[in-house]
Amino acid sequence: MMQGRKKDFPILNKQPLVYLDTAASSLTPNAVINKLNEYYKDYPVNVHRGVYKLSYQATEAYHAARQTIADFINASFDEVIFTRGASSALNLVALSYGEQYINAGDEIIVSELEHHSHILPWQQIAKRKNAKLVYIPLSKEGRITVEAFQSVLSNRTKVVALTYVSNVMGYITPIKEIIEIAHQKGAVVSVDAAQAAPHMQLDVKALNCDFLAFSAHKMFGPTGVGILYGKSALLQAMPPVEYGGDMNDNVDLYDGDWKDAPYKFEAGTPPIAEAIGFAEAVRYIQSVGFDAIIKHEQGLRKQAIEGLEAIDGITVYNKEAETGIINFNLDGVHPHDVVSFFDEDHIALRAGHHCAQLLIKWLKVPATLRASFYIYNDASDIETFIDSAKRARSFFSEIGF
Amino acid sequence: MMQGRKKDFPILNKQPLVYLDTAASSLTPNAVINKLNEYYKDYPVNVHRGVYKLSYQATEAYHAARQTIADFINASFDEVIFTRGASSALNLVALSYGEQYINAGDEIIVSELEHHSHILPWQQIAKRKNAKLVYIPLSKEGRITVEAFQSVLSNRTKVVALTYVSNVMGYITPIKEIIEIAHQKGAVVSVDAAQAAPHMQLDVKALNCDFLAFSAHKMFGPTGVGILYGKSALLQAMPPVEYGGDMNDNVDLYDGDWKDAPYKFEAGTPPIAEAIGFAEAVRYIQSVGFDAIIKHEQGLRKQAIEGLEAIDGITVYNKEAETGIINFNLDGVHPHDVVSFFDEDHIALRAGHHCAQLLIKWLKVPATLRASFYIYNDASDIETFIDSAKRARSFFSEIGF
Amino acid sequence: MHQLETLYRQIIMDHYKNPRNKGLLEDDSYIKEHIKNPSCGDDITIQTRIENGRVKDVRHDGSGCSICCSSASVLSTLVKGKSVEEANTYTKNYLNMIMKQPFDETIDLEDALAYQGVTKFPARVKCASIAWKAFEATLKKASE
Amino acid sequence: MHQLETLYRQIIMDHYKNPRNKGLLEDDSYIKEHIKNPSCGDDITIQTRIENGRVKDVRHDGSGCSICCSSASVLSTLVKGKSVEEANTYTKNYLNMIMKQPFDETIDLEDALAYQGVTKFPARVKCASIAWKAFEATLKKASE
Ligand SMILES: Cc1ncc(COP(=O)(O)O)c(C=O)c1O
Ligand SMILES: Cc1ncc(COP(=O)(O)O)c(C=O)c1O
Repeated sequence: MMQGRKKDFPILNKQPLVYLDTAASSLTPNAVINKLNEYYKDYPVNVHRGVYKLSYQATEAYHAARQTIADFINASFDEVIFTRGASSALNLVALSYGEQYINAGDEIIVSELEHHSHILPWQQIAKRKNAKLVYIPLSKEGRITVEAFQSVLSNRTKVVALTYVSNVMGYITPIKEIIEIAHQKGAVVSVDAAQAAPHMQLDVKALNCDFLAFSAHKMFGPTGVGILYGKSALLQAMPPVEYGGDMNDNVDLYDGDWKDAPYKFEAGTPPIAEAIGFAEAVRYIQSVGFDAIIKHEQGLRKQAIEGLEAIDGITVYNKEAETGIINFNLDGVHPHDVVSFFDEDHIALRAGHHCAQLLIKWLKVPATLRASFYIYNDASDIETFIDSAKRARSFFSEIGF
Repeated sequence: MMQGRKKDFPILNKQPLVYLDTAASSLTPNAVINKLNEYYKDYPVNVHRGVYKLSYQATEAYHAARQTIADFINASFDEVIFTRGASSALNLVALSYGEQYINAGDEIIVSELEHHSHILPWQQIAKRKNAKLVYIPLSKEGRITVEAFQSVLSNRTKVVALTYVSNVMGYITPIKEIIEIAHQKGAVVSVDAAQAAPHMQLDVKALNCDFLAFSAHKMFGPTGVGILYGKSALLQAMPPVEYGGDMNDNVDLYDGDWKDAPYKFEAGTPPIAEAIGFAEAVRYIQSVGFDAIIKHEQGLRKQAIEGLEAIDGITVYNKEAETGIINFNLDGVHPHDVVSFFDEDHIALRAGHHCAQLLIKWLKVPATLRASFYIYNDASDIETFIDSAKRARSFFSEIGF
Repeated sequence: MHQLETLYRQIIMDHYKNPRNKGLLEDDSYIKEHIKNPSCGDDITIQTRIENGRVKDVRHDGSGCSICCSSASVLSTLVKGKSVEEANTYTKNYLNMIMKQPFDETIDLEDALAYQGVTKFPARVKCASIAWKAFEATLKKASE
Repeated sequence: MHQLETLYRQIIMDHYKNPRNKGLLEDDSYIKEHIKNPSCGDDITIQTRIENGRVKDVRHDGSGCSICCSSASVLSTLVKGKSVEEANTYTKNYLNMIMKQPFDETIDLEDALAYQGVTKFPARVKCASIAWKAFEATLKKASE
């Protein structure tokens, strides 16, 4: 059913490639590439500042992109800030909200499942403010549970910063329940949706999250852009982080004042082409539909897990995950060695700590292999992958690993 | 001679357009568009993190882009940080260097010629740190002079933040001399080169500047990327601003450590396509050559100034500027009214405060018109522009302005 | 004839050069709203005084292009004396007209009809709308 | 035969499984250099002891793939006992070889020759080079 999708991705029609590294970056479809070209060829000018037609056209396209993305997650226009990417968006929460509202003795709840981009900013705030970073104890499987969250929640909890989907384990955090409980204590919740947005329907109103971030490049979009969603009232009460062109109202010699959100958080020329391309990526996702995406990824995942389990000497760390991410190792072989074997078979997957060292330490391994799926993968990709895994296992055993 | 360049820009071959808003954003040539397409079609994957061939290819291209830009300004590889744009780069200096080294009572020298992106970040630091923002008195013409700079320089001066070329007046600041004098007092100098980099050869070693920033989109490059140059020793001693994926070394539960510059300032997935496209833009500039660019722009400027001077009821504010920027008004007509007239004649220029309200206030006008030139403009563009200015003048006079 | 003549109609120029009800008052019985146009720097403040469900007075001040300033003047003459409900209807009609949305052509927008020409200049629609949006906001505030 | 066999030669596997000179010493007469490979997380520390212009000892430790770890071991056996000048020459030759640059084929790189296969795997060249670069850095520090 999804096989037909391969034709939408130029690179898959150029060379033999089984691409299993979507969790790092997805491939880019023609629709998005064409949209970027449209901007650069038809109205390659700045936004906001010009009152001539071309600039109006660019400004309208940029505005429409924000609206498309707002609609995509059931947010309002004003609640969507364009950033350099998810990392930048998550940092913005810490640098603005955290800097303003965290005080000595406050507690910030995080987890060892967090990507570095959602843990390091809060570590730094905690250090600067003499606040306390509190880890949710993970379940034996490595999951965040509501119970474990409740065990660390306290009256001093001011911020809860958690990932929606782990980029290593592929687990889905029970974030809706956690948000509800956190709110009862008056804490705000920052959700890292970098691995969620590409693969499942997000509804910020239903989740009732305070902040939520994701990147375009993991969901068919261009590099260089992501968004931060923030509840309107919170954003209005937060100070800007960067200052400059387009985010200000009046500027005097010794002070200035700022536009309302989202603009006060977007200093300087924004990522115009990127935002417009991002919206096109969202439309591409919508044209496929999340039901189809989820069903497809579940199928591939099942096939892959069964295939890997049938091979001796392979450990899968997240057999029960709900999303299309498989985290595994060939026993006794460093993943960087293995990844070259796959590479020679034209299979792209990832080896390392996946920017989640805390989890790799929790797993007590030096690094892992990660295969992740998207709609351009099909059953034959998985066959190729499993076949290669088998031969890799024999190869490394034979040469003495 | 430059006429031949129009064919390189898709938009100029699609519709009648005299584009005189380069100082906001330049048009994009085919070479850069094709380079972006190459990334998205041939190796649209993440950098640094993968060890498979495609990722290696992307990583090499991203590295090479940094080297190209470093060479372009005579910097080393490690001294070039990719940012979201000039605004973000200039903010990085204030948020990292300023946050770390500015103390109460210190002085920060700026000017009313600064773009908001180079004045607001230092206003904020000054306010937070109880430091003093000191303005260089502009000359009658509106220029920064060495003498005026010396008159405000003191032993308390810690940072000097100045634009190299004013985005409204087009004046070139005597920055090399200023840097030399500033260094004698131990102050560091941050140079806003957003309007310089597209139009003149920069040599950070010869200038001996401490920081320097510019954006790709004003010099044929894509949106969403710019660079900060910083002297290696300064960058090494500065703290990161954003934290996250790819900028760290080891991460523990309560602390982490960082890679060396430039990486420690590049948290998360960088603007990969944009950096690669930026390097291609630099090569495009180099293929034209700055001698040719300067000669061409001077010629257009002279033609335009002479044309405007021949029309009664037009005031030009920067007749003696050295670069291809003309700042003017139709007497008694609000520039937003005028700009629509030009727009109907397919001439794109800018009306407003050009993100430089302090200068507009200094000029004591509500707003101005700005025409700016680049290599895709030619003598016939200027004729069209002057002819339209004449007819606009009559039109507005006749209807009663 | 230059395209722009369809925009700069005499009525508009008249209100631009001789603005009615211009200048703000220091009077707490007025409801105030300030709007800026981020794309071009237009900056308008509207003051509305409501008494017994009627728009008693409308004042305006600010800076901007002729389209922006004149439309504040036109607005003030049109809605003064109308009931709040009528004023709302007129405002919606005007905004729909300039944004090329369906609008009730039987309602007489008087001088404000002159702004129909702005539909051909999409980059200027905002200029023609911000005074009216600010006025709409004062009515909303009053009803809260 | 899988492509990868040209990379994982027996000599390499032997040094990987039985690393020579492994483990760091708490000894100030050693010069230390620590290098990480940002692309894959390899992490190597080299300790060099120089006496009278000769490389007296080389120690290494760290974590990483077989190519990275084995090359540290190979390096240590090759340069131990050589003069600093020779050690520098060998290192340059090795690095040039794996980076497909011209190199002096008359110099016998011994076990290190096995890494020539890495040229076919550009993504792994860094793995094979970081121990050597760290070693080069220790020599440089020593000469400062
Ligand atoms: C869970 C998670 N959070 C955050 C990020 C950071 O995203 P980016 O690198 O696009 O800033 C990633 C991707 O690397 C991720 O997987
Ligand atoms: C002099 C100057 N500095 C800084 C900037 C900010 O650049 P950007 O908007 O690309 O961040 C600009 C352009 O708007 C500029 O002209």
